Amino acid sequence: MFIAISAVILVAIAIGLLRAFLGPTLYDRVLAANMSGTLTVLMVAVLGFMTGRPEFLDIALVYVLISFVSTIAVLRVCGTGCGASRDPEADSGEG
Amino acid sequence: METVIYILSWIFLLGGAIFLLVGAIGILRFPDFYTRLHAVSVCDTMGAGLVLAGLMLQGGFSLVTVKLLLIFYFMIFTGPTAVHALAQAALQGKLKPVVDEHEQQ
Amino acid sequence: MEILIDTILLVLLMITGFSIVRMRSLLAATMLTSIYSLLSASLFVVLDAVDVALTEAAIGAGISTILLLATIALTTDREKPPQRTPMLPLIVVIITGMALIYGTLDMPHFGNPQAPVHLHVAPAYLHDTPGEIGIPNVVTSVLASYRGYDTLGELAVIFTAGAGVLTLLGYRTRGGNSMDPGIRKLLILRVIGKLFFPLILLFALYVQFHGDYGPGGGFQAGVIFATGFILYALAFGLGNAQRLIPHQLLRIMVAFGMLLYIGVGIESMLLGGKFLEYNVLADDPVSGQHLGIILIELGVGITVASVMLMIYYVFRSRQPEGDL
Amino acid sequence: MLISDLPVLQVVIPLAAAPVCLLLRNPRHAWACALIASWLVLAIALMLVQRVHAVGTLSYAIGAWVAPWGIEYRIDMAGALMVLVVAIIGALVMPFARRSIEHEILEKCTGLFYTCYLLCLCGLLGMVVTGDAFNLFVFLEISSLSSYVLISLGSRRRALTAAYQYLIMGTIGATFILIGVGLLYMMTGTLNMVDLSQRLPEVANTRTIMAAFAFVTVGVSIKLALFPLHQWLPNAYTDAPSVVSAFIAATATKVGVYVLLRFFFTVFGMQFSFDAMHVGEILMLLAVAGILIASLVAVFQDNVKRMLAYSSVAQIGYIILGISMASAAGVSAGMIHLFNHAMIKGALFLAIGCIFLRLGSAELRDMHGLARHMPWTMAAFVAGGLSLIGIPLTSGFISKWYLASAALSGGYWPLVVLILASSLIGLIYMWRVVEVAYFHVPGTMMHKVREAPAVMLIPTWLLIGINLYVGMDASLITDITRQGAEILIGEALQ
Repeated sequence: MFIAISAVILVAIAIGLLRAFLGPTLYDRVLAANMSGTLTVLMVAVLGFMTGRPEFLDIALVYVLISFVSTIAVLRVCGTGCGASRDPEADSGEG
Repeated sequence: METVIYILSWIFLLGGAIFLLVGAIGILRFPDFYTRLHAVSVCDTMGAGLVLAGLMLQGGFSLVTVKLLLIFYFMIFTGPTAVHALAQAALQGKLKPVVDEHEQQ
Repeated sequence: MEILIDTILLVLLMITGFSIVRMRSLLAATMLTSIYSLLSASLFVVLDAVDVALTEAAIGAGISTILLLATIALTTDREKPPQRTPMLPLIVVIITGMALIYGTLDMPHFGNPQAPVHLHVAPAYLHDTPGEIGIPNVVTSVLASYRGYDTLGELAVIFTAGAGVLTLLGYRTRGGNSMDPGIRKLLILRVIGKLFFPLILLFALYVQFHGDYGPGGGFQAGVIFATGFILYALAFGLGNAQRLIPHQLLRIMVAFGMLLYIGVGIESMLLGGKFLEYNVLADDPVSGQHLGIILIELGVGITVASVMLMIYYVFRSRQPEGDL
Repeated sequence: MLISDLPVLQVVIPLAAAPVCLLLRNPRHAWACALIASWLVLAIALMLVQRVHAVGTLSYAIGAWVAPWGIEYRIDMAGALMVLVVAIIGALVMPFARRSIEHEILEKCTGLFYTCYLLCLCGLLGMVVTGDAFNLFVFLEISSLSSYVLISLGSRRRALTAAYQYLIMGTIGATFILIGVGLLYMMTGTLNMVDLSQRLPEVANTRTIMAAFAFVTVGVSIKLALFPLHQWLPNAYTDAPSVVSAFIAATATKVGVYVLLRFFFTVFGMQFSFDAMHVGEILMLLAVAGILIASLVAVFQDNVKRMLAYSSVAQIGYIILGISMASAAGVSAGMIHLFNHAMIKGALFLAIGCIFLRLGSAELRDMHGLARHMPWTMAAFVAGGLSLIGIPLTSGFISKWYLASAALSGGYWPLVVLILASSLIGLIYMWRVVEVAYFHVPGTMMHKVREAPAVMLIPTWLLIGINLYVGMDASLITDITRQGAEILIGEALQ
């Protein structure tokens, strides 16, 4: 059963990745990264139960805190300054 | 009683998984950034909450559950804050929402 | 079944890697790098390498993303298109890749208990740690005691990086604006920042001192500490963060952590042991080991935290506008 | 604490002095701290050589964990010689550094400069004395990172590009070494070099070990600037501050060569490296190409530092040539040249440092008639140049003599011709400097130029003195290298 749950989470991560690749704006990518962070936290928690090693939860805790700070960092360091308001086409990444 | 908790935990876990999947599909299919924010919120709140609740039931009364609670507690603060900050930055960055043509008139 | 998850994660990693290469927008590439570390950290979890996963999570997804962003903020976020097709690097990469694959052909199979790695040094570590070091986490006992000198070397690498950044970029003191207008708008962020700042520090302390029992230790704790202060700087402005921890103090702490580590080594020499022989630090060897490990982990934590924060300060202090 | 702890103190003293330097606000104090540390290192190095001579190979288990469980420091005669090379250069460069650095580097960076210098010294020493493959990588990282910073401090902006180039190449090299060490660990389960050498023969025929060998060899070759991988070196040496050029040119590549020796002979064993992998032939080919091409390129350089840098690539070719013969005589000749070349290049770059202090340039066109205004500096340069060419009574002659005789006894007589020919090329590029400095009429700007201060001349001349001493009485150095080579080859034969 845990396998099924982690498979679902993996699929969700994959979809999130797809959004991160597609963009089109930076915000979409940040959003996708943020969601992948959340999903990874859940994934690690589920995996901890699956393998019977609940100390994995420490890692999940680190993730929650760290990925929050890095999301904020994106927005505060680069959010309004560089390249955020760019034309969606130019930012699509497939240059 | 144990069986009830057990079944309940799996219902929570499955429910959470469904919400996660729905959120993921949403972030892929929704037309623009502002609508996608909603999809992520589904993951962050219901999805994560249910999965964590399911795990908590599995863990019983132990340090594990405390840690899961902590994770949940952090998530319900960080998720919305991050999304809020993101939306605000997008607004400041002059990202226009996609609006229905009828309303524009 | 775990093999399946491994494979999916590896495939996702590969796709992410390729798209990082394809990206022209450096900000987007940075976001993908962050996802990349999240994925690889999950992979480490599946592979049961908990300490590595914790490190990857703290460093890859956290501090290195932040430092990359700070770099981008100072420079530009567009990669210049290459002038010509980079044939030579491509060939080098292909040859390297082929050599790596060639090297794997005779490797022992994944998870094979008869692999040499599991037969020589590692079993001794597993077997002797309870008696000689007396702590449950063998990873920590290897890193901090059996191969503690390598850890000192790694700390010196980080110290060198900090000194290097300081030398090259220099530190600029900024005018005393307490809070720029951009921050005033982020009320929610400030409230959450205030709430989370102590929690992150608390958690860093937990990781620091729990390293003997579970995943963690000085490196990870140091990075989490630094992340906490960076959150503070993000929410309340660089000026306020520098009022909390001045640059001068950081400089002293960077040196102090290193000296603490080396000092433990010298002290054990003065007490008649070898360099970094913690056994002589207390009356009985095991508590000597405990004391030694706690002290050197503290040294590691202090230096890593202050180097990371110092690098962040140095980068951000060069930012032209007041928007910090 | 003292005598038995020397091997580790050697490395720990500069490592501990580095953070102290960071704390000192006054650049003078930082300089004093670095000076004391590097002189202590020299004292320890001399004691180590003496001890190794007396009792044979030293082994020091750090943390009292016996190898292979812990990290071992291991110093044999070859290692002791390398320690001595690094320590001599380190100790002589420091008194020189103060004036030169005050002139070339911004004042606010001076204290940090000494921090990075100490770290680089520590890294290089650590690479030499360690008996552990992973520990070697760690110290390689310390020395590389700090040398990138040191190079980038050069007064011209181009120094940044040079350092960046070096950083990219160096990182690739370090990664390759790490991959190689990882593969070795994968197949043997150990990281200790002696232990590796005992466990490798069992698995020597696997493709994994061959890949490991290739990765380590290429990685180290980048670090030591073997001929086609030397691109980073000329820019780095040219644009770095003078002191850094002298220090790094004399030590970093030499330590790289020593690491290569360690891996070939101690870890993989001569049989595997030279018979199974045929690395001798490849190295010889590259060495010959490097000697010829780099010497020729050096002739056409107008910047003296760049000229010396290309000459370094050629000289590394000589060292590798000796090693590639895979005989005791060859390896010993290579090590003699390693020592001599470190001293020569150190002296030459220090002389250029003196010139740079007074002229603010190392371009040939600015040096017209320089010898009249800076006689001692130019005399040192000429003496070093003669040694580089290999005129009798200089150390360069000794190393070429041994190299040629090793080639003859190995049956490689065309190599003797090559050595002679490249010495002639060396004569040409050295002559260009001599001609300009001695026989051209001084320019109008020359009147202001004075002789370099004594604190800078004395270290330069001390190095020249070592050269001349070795040229006249080489028995000490040949004795040491013979012992060193015998240990290396002997270990390989077991």
